[in-house]
Amino acid sequence: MEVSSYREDSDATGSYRIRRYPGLTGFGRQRDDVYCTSGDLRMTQSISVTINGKPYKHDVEPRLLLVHYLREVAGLTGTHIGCETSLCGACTVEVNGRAIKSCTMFAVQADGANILTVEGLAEAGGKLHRIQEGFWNEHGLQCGFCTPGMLMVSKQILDRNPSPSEIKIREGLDGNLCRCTGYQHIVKAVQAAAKAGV
Amino acid sequence: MIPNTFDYTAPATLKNALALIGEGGKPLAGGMSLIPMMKLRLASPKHLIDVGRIAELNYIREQDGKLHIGANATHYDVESSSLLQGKCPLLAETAARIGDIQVRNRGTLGGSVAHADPSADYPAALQALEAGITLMSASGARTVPAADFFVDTFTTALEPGELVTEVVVPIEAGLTGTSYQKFLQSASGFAVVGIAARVRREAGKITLARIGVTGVSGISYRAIKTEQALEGKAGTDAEIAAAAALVADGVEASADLHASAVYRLHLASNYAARAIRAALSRSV
Amino acid sequence: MKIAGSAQLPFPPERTYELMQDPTVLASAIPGCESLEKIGEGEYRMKMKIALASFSGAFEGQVRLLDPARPTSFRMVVEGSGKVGFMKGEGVLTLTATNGGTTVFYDGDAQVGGTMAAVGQRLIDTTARMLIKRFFGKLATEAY
Amino acid sequence: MESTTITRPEKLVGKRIRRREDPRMITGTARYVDDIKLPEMLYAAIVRSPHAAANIRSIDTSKTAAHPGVVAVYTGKDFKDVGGVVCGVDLPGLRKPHHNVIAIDRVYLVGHAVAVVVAKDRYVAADAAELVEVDYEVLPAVADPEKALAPGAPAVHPQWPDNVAFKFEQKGGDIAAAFAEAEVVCKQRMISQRMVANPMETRGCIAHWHAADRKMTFYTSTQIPHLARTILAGMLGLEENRFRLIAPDVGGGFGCKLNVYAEEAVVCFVAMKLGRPVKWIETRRENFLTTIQGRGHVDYWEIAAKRDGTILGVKVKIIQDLGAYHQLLTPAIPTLSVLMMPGLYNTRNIHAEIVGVFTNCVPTDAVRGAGRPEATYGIERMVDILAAELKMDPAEIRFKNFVKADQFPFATATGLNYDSGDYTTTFHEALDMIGYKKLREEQTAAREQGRLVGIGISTYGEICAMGPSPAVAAGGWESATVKVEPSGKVTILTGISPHGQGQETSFAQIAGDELGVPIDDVFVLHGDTATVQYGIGTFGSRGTAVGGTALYLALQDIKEKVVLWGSLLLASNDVRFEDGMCIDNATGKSVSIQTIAGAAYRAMKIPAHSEPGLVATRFWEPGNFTYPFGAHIIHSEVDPETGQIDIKRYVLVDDIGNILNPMLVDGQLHGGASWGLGQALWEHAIYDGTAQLVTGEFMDYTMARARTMPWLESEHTCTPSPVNPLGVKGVGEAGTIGSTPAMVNSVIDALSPLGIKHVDMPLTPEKLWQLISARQAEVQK
Repeated sequence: MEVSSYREDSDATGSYRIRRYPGLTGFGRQRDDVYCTSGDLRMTQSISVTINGKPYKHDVEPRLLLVHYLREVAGLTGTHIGCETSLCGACTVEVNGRAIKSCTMFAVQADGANILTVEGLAEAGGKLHRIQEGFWNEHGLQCGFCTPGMLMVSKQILDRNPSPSEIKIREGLDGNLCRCTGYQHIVKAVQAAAKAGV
Repeated sequence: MIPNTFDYTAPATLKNALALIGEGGKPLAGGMSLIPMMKLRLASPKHLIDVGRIAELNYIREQDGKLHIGANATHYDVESSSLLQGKCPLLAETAARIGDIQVRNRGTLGGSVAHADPSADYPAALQALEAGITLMSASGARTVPAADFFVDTFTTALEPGELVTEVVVPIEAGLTGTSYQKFLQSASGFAVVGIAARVRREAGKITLARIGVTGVSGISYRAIKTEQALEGKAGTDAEIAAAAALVADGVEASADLHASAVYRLHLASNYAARAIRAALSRSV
Repeated sequence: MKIAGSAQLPFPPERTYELMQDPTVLASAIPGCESLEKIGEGEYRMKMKIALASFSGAFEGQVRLLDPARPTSFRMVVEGSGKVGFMKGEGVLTLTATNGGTTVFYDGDAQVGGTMAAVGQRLIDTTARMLIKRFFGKLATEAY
Repeated sequence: MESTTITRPEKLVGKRIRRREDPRMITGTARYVDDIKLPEMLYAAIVRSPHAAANIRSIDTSKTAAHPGVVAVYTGKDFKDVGGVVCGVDLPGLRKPHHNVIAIDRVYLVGHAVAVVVAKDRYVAADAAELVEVDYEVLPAVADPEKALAPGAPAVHPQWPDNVAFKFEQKGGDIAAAFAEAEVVCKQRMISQRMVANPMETRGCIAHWHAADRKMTFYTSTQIPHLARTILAGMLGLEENRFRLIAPDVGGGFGCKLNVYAEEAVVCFVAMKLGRPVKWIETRRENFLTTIQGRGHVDYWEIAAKRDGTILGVKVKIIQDLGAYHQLLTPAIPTLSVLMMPGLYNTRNIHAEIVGVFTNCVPTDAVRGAGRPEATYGIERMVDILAAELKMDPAEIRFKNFVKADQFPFATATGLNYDSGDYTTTFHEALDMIGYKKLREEQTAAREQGRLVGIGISTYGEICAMGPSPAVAAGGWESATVKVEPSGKVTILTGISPHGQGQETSFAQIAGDELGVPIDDVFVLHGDTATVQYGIGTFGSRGTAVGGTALYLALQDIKEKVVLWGSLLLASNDVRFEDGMCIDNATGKSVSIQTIAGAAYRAMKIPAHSEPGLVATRFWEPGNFTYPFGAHIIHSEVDPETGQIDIKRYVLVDDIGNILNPMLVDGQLHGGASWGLGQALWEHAIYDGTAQLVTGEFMDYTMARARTMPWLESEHTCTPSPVNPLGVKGVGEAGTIGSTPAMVNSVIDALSPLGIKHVDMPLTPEKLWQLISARQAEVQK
């Protein structure tokens, strides 16, 4: 399909807070790479976010899910998608300090937000976060697919409660599914991270 | 799972939001119910009005002897509010039982209330607390008691153009005990039944009983018969059991693969007894 | 999924039966029914749009009224399909005179397939009940 | 020459060494299929049938084709040149329906593909897929395998109205005599309900066609890269040697990625037609509807015994729900149940029948345990039922019937040859851990208070390390290449395809020890058919036991070569290789493997009868399966008011032979236990009467969560396997197999004072509450 047809469509619309399509070209992106391009409505909105301390600015369609923004537009594929019903937690990231499921949030809702993904957990020099160390030392992962979400929610658990009981850890992990570990080593990983934080 | 296209506006003021909602825009709060429906394309609103950026709706405060909770308060805000933990522990306790950390971080009181999911947790507490729900539109505001707000499955007293802006909870004068007891649906964590009890026992007699019920049928409700059976009683185990047995009297219980109607009804009375006992133990 | 229950209508069975066979009445009572077009004896083509909370779905399908035993019972089949999936409800309705009115007992099965089935079983039961309730509620008022 | 001081490095094998695959996974830099983005890539979405059985009257794709951003839309008839989905199993009389990659005129299950839409991105693909209009004539469907066998049932495949795909019978010993001699016979119908593998990463693939070279590069989330390559190349009529298949990081398999699926061929075909890379990622909903499921048994068991508890014979009739088609191994799975049916018991007389039944459901196939959990559940329940009938302690009856330690190797009535074991010792250890005697006393006291307390035992065995080639559909050997590079760094190419099991670590441990190099000098590669010699893959608890053995043997070959080169460099005929050094036994002079590697590639001089380089490849054919075993004991209490189960303690002692890395072993056991408990308590793929899957999302399908898993107290005994030089047995499925019967036996034990003898899984609170309240009502009468 031709790029020009987008323009015609978008020229025909234009309403409150809707910006036109060509905004994406300013970011060195090919038209073909433009994500979330429905055929009939060419409405995009400009968003600016900080991800792992780095600023990002893009024009996106409102329906673009935050998880797809992170993975497809910002190129940060550490955040995973495991379901579509907000029940597996693989897509968990922090938005303004709160762990959320990025598959259940639109990128436009994150405009202006400070986002932390698994890629931003370690320090700039590569020193791992104590939660990453905990998961590594305690074998808190096998296939690794749920791991980014597990790490992010574990961080939230410990940010709010530096020395949680086993039960509190298990309750805290309630929004995240793992099919490999049986959770015991994840619980131990969080315990180890808690210990390392004291 | 990709949503259909829609227009999106995120007004910064309530006034602008109400104007847009008045024009037929669909309010988007935390999105915990709406976005999954949109991803399945079971919901395809044309114009979403994201109320999440309206700072005016983001508060939990005490005013005129009442607790006022702005619609944008997330479940985590409610759960972790020291004001609520101190003066309305039932609401904080209920919020803590919703979903998981991530859902509580994002989902809001206003959004949950407006959605009126038959298995949502808040309605039980709001019924028991005799809370008021403030609805605003471009043309004004009104406060509706919880008992009148929840009309039917996914159906509330909200008129077109109205937005839930606040929940108002009276602060208890006396020593009241409360408890929320929930039987979880094993896969999704929704309430199969959820019972909120608010009771006051003075001089060995129950002087106030308010029981809110969610999950049992298509709509949350107050179990008036249970309340009446409790009031005036001492609150012995036998009296509690007898009162709890009435918690779903005359109610047509829902049934799905997670719980038959018979089991739901049984759980309702069982959990009502648990909630009443726990609440009474806190009424000191 | 089993669907059984009863509803109270303020007309005698004969009149209730008549109403429930009347396509105009059905068209206004079936929640979301946008058109009902006769295609054969007791067979109608139907377009409906159901909107409930944030859910909305358009369906095209059929309503069939079978096994007429005036004025005590008949069988009703409602089926529709659309982008969000399909639904089919089939049941026997039994009419009994009570207190000057009619109690309609219904007993049948409902199936839902496609994306709709993905929202969770808990919603399907409550929604079905609510739609049935709306149907009878509308029937009671519409028929005057 | 270097100094002769040798400090023996610490051995790596047997140590708790943290995983070498983890750094990429904990930093979000691992690459799963959906993380790969190729230039010009297109996205496919598949249009699927909402009906379980229907004739396709017509398909209208005109709106889809006209939708902006759509590149192509194809229906079944476009795939006439693509071969059908492959079933690798042959059983006498097996009926194999042709399985088109996209349905042409009829659909056989909900989710059956009817069209594929290719568009510039996944959003557009989703928009356009909705616009495909299919006119279906809905037909009656059947989901319950026993109903499918009843006369007049809808025929899944019209050409076979009885819905029977195959019948199979196996006999051992003299079953008639055993039952004639029996003083007691117990019978029980038992269901092992369908369960969904649900790896956290769904399936997905990318096909990249290089037309000028007739070369395909195909990324797919699979457990069997080489087999998938062979099969896909065959389906597509491509040359296998120009078909490069890459399994990148794979987010869990559990058997459901031990298969080759229609979508993989479809995506390849579409990419060839369009000349651009095409990606398809399965949604979770699609995964529920179209990825193979496990179990699906209705079993009729009979056990014959003497009054003293001696088991004389066991019979089972298995009704296997196969689903609508055979996937790669579908019909073979219940035959594994038959092999496993004697459990750990000295029972020489068996009789088994299988009826494989077509239903309008997604095919069943190998899911973690694959046939063995069903059999173990059956025999372990039957032993408990027999003990209850005889009023014997369930521990005592097990001790009485165990194959004894001095009977190994033990030829079973089902034709297996158990390699090694000491069931009594392992079981004793488990009983001691939980304090069995005292616990029984506490149970008696609790029962007097009306409490429903249960102790459930499972002493399970399994068939692992799949397996001797004649017994495995695609061959059961495994391969490894060891390359000592010129710098002395060691590259391992293994034919297995780990996806969580940790062989990038455990294989580096083996190589580090054998070659005396630091573990950091070893790098394990897998999952790319262009780099790795042919291999079979990761399934059936075979990775370490078979793939590790191939590696071990290749390492021995390397060591032999190293000695040849060492002799040359040291100018000695009396050289040994030890801890990374070749040492002249006479002078004590030594040369390191690193120096030797450099010399072997520089090749200034070459040892006699040798050649340059330091590379070895071995393909190893196992002589037997391995037979791990163990004892799981669960102490639980049922709340009579709600039917909820409280797991108070879970003790497991597993014997998997030698252990390379205890941390990895525990991880496998814990994960396995979460599956077995899932089967016992939560998981159930429920189909309604029209073959719609009603638990088709995480909203309705319950799996273990952190909150619902008990703490697992795990210990090990060790009887090394004589089958392979590592002495390992395999651990991927042990937890799954051992846990289910322990859980169910525990709950039935708890309910036994009410006269309840069996409850079918999953043991949901409502099911238990209904039973408890019914019995209590009877007692009151």
